[in-house]
Amino acid sequence: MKLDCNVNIHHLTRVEGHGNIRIKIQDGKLLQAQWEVVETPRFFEAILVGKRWDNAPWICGRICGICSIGHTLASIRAVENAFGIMPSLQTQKLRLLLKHMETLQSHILHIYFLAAPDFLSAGSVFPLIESHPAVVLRAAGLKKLANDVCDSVGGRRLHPTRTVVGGFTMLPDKKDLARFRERLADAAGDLLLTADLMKTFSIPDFTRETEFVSLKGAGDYPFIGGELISTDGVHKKEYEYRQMTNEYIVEHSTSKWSRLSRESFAVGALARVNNNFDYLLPEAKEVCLSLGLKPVIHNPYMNTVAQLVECIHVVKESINMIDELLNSPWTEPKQPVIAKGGAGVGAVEVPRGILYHNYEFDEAGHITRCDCVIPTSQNHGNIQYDLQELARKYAAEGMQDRDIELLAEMLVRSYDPCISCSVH
Amino acid sequence: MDSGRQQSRTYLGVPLFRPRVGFFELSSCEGCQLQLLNNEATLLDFLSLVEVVNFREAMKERSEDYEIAFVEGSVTREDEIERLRKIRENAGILVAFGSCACFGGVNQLKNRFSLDWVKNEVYGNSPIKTDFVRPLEAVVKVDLKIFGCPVKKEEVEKIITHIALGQEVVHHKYPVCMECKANENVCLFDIGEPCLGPVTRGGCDSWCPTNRAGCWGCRGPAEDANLEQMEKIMKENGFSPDTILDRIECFGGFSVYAEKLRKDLGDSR
Amino acid sequence: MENRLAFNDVVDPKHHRKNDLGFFEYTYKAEITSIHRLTGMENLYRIQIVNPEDRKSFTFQPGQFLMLELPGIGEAPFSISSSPSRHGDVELCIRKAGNLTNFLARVPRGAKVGIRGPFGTSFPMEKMYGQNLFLIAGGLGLAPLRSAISYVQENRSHFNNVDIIYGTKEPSQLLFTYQYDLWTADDITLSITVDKPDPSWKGEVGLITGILERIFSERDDSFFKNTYAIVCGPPVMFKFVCNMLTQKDIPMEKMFVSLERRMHCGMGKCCRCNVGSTYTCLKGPVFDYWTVMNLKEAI
Amino acid sequence: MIFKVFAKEELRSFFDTLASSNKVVGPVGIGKDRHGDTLFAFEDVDRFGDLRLDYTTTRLPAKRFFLPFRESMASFSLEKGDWKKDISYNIDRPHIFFGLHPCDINALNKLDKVLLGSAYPMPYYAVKRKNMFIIGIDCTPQPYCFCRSMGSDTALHGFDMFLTDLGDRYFVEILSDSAYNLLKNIRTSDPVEGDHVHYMKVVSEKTRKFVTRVDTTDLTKILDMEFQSDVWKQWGDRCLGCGTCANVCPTCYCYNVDESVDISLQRATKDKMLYSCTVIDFAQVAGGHNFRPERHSRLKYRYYHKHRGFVEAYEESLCVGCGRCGESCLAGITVPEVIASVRGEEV
Ligand SMILES: Cc1cc2nc3c(=O)[nH]c(=O)nc-3n(C[C@H](O)[C@H](O)[C@H](O)COP(=O)(O)OP(=O)(O)OC[C@H]3O[C@@H](n4cnc5c(N)ncnc54)[C@H](O)[C@@H]3O)c2cc1C
Ligand code: SF4
Ligand code: SF4
Ligand code: SF4
Repeated sequence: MKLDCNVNIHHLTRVEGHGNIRIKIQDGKLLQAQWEVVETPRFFEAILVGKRWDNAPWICGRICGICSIGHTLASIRAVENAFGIMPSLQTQKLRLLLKHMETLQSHILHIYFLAAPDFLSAGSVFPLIESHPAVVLRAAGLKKLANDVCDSVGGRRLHPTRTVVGGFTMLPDKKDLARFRERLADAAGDLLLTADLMKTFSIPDFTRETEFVSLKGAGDYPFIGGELISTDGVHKKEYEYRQMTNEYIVEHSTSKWSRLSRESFAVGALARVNNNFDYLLPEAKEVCLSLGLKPVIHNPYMNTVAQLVECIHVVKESINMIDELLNSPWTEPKQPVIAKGGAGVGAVEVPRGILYHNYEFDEAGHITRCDCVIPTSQNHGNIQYDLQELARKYAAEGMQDRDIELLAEMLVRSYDPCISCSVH
Repeated sequence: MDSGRQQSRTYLGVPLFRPRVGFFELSSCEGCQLQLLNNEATLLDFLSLVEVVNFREAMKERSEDYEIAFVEGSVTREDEIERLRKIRENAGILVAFGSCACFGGVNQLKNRFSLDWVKNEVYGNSPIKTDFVRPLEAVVKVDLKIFGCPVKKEEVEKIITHIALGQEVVHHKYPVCMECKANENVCLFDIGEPCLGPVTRGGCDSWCPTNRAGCWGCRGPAEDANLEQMEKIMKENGFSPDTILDRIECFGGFSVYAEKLRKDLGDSR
Repeated sequence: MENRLAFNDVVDPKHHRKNDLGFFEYTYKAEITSIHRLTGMENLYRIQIVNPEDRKSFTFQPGQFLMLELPGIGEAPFSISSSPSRHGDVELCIRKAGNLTNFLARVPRGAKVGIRGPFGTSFPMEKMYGQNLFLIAGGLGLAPLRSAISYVQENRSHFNNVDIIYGTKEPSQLLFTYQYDLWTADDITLSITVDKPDPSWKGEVGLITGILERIFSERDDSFFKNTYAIVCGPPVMFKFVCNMLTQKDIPMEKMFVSLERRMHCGMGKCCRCNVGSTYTCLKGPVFDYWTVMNLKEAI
Repeated sequence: MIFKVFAKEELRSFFDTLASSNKVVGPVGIGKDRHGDTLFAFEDVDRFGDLRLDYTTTRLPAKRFFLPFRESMASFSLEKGDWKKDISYNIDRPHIFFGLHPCDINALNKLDKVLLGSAYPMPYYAVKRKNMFIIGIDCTPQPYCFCRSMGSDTALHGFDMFLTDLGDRYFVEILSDSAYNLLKNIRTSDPVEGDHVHYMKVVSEKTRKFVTRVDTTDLTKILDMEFQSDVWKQWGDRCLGCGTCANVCPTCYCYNVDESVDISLQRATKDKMLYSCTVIDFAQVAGGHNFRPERHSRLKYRYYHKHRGFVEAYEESLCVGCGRCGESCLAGITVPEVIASVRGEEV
């Protein structure tokens, strides 16, 4: 029986941002299992103070390079909620379509470029170009499709330009939408192939009882706004998000942590599937079950599987929405905005989990306070406790350092953390 | 630009370089790096021009043996200075990648407050380390800047091709308006929206105005930018002083003028 | 009734040179047959048009320029530096100055380049028959002048007294040093000066105007009645030189200078070469000095 | 010249005849500006109802159809050190321009002088120009128009047919054989004396509506005399060097050429982009020397080229007085004001 273990990873790779993993076991006793976030804070919440409302979506989108669309939409929602603006149905659909395509591109990026190399014994996607060309091409194709739609609807795949408070500056070309519809239909096939590939992955068998937090479905699988729930039975309104997140500061992390009913909770694709399985479209449900994801599942590694399920859901739902958009004439892209004092919260399910933006405004529409709670920061605690459990379990089983190291890395990656975003 | 090992391919008989490149990030959203992974259609061509040896966001292997370092993000904390200096030592060519690296980006908006206030606003009285935000060139020598928040992948590809061919990289000197007109857009001032296109360096193909969103100057000033006149125009078009200031100071490219504007406004925000 | 308008093809781009229109982008493919390093900054390229037919028909006059293109790298104007009697096989003396020229400096012998042209006005050599000639160059100005020098050498009997006056900043920048003996062998006087001598420099030191003063003092006034001058070099230089020549009552119309401006087409379209509003590529690059004096912003 | 008149409703069927087998370009509304006025542009038009023949001035000229802002001049395929140059003039069928104002037709006539008439005609332009079927239409003078001062308020040639609105009928001048033949598709009649009177009344009413004037008397000389004038400096202080004036100008044709190698290294392109003389590096050459480093020297050059150099070469100015540059200039620099100030008049 092996009694010592030492894992020390400085700046974990294939994740967004800077984090370290430290595991130390001596004589079979866990001395340390630490998920350390060393990312530099950028102080977005302070930066925004004094800025006029229209700066918020523009600047806040820059919190994150991967889910800039989600941040922009959460920011817009917070402002609109503060000003009492109700987006038009057309705006809602276009926003959701944009959101879905970000989800698709981000999940595909994670599944293929960040997670898959571990299952295919590669250091990155680059060697896979030669060893698994079809797989890489498929991933690139799916990602490109998602990005192309984002360009067309949001103006830009990264840091969108058309999304503003009140609606859109400009509408996509319907001819483009019709073409995307065809490509999305093809993509559905590629996603089934992805499911086949995923069935060949040996996903570590590891579970730890967890509380899962997400938006609450009401008719649809939820993405933008609504009420908040947890698997432990907590149920809150959007504006009560603080009672859902309970942020606190820990010493070894520049990101804040969160907790709810227990010492930690999880958000993300797995949380959403666990909480809202019933609202998945039938095609997605089917794949979900075929991949062994039958809620509630407490294996964090299954998050990657849940992401694939969501890909299928968003592709299907996008096709439906495009059909609806194509069948009705365009209306005004944007409604007038009248600033006023007050506060607003915007909760949006971004790829890595639920995201909250909250602003307070003075009468002239200048921001006086700002708070953003990022999914990855809500997950940090859970990652930490998972890591402890993992180290303890596998060390006890006498696993080699190198294998523990890989499993630890994979564990963190499975949360698809967005670290710089969590520190912001 | 003279670096990199030669590769077997040639262009018009001239041997090409296939430089070993590394991607690094300081304080940033990592979006500029992501733009590279967003090059789905040309990723393979891209990879045949350079050998990526360090790219934390995408690969596990890392090597300190690289000729070109693309550094994203701005310097906001002590330890980043050291990292940056290390990278500078290793790299033949250091590229400031994106507006955060070139000018400080949105991060530098922090500099309008005291550090104590900023820390307290976000972390209360818990200890946290941070410094005033600086662009790379405030700390090390920068050989090449790639502007934009985010960088434009077409532009990055062009630059990479230039580097492989050993050609010097020259930026457009003209402002965004040139490309905006070439794209036949309706001028935003005509529809009552503010825009910094007349003073901002072109090369983004008027990314924002083409999407009917006014330019915020993320690429910094065009050569010979007439900021005094820009300010007048904004006023004449009925935009409040803070609208002008918000845009001019957003990405840090116009920092000197932004400071003047802020003083003129007597603004203590 | 057929209401579809017929398409008028002005010229099928596949068959260039069919008429004026096809000439516009017509590019001769040419091979770099030799590269000769003249100084650290300048190389002499010998370029031969690949197609023998085209080689025959490509004729030019001293002072004219062509557009040299490296596909994907760029295109730029260069004066033809060789004798007009050798058409289709030209020499260009090119300084490393930017994008195209730096790349060209790395291109090996045998590489294929594109050339368009020749374009522009030339030195009116035949007008100068029976006259004395001042051929004056500063720095890279010797490149276009060399074509005129070759012409004079080949038609030596048509010209009276011929002076070449040439100056550069430093001795290391002197171009075509290996040809000086050949020039003087044809009964041409060659005076060379440098601004900053190095220890090995034995020749004259100072500006070109200094040499001119010396020469002026050696000639009597009647000499200048029958004298033409070609002056190539930077504007400051030809301004001073031409002013000196006017003091000897040489009419401004008998002095020729070559102007340099930015150019993209060589055919009076892109407007980049305009001086005042005169196209350097069409009305120039060779102008008589009177015309230059009348152009706003020429000097 | 042959004249005809036809009832207004006929125009629709004339349009339909043309549009059924040809590509039609015409003025359409593309939205409202901040004052609620319609913004116009030349676009491809499929339906007669989309045409706005009552348009004022389009923000941009129809340049894109004959002098595109960006155009590929040639492409190269590279292989084993050798290369092949492929040239395309980028058009394969005629365009019908439905409703060009006289200023824009005159602009084409002026462009023809440089781009078709000189020693080296430009095929990229020529092939598009020779495949334009132009239906001119009369306009209503706007406050910023000074075409009358530039002699461009009427078009004498450069179109196939020209329409004047006589209320219930159109008066049409027919200049080309193809226009004559196409008009056989609709009912037209020969104008009677009353039509001529009506036509002349419409024309003189239009003429009375011009409010802005530019004094071009001796302008070439005055420009030369005032080359060093301080007024240039004052305008230069305002100019943004943004290039918009040239880009929106129907007669500006200057360009830049850029070659680039594709990332695959197997293809390369030579592209042309319309450039503007007010842009900083317009006259900059290798090594960094700039022949016009200051904004005022570049702005001045723009006036010299249009109102002096071109006059010298072609006895007319390279400005049709459409007023677009002044309307689009954010700094409010307008031709009438600049010229007046150079003439020493109070502005
Ligand atoms: C009539 C004429 C004759 C010339 N003869 C010679 C000669 O014999 N030898 C020589 O070394 N140089 C000559 N030059 C200058 C030469 O054209 C420039 O050095 C060259 O254009 C630099 O190109 P580049 O791409 O290396 O530089 P960059 O600065 O990278 O230029 C980019 C582009 O700008 C344009 N450009 C830049 N500088 C000039 C310039 N000075 N003139 C015209 N276009 C320019 C070109 O289109 C060029 O492709 C001549 C110029 C002219 C106008
Ligand atoms: S929208 Fe902006 S970039 Fe475009 S022309 Fe107007 S001011 Fe210039
Ligand atoms: S338009 Fe302005 S803000 Fe937008 S990408 Fe270009 S430079 Fe940046
Ligand atoms: S005159 Fe006006 S439109 Fe023209 S470059 Fe100057 S500011 Fe721009």
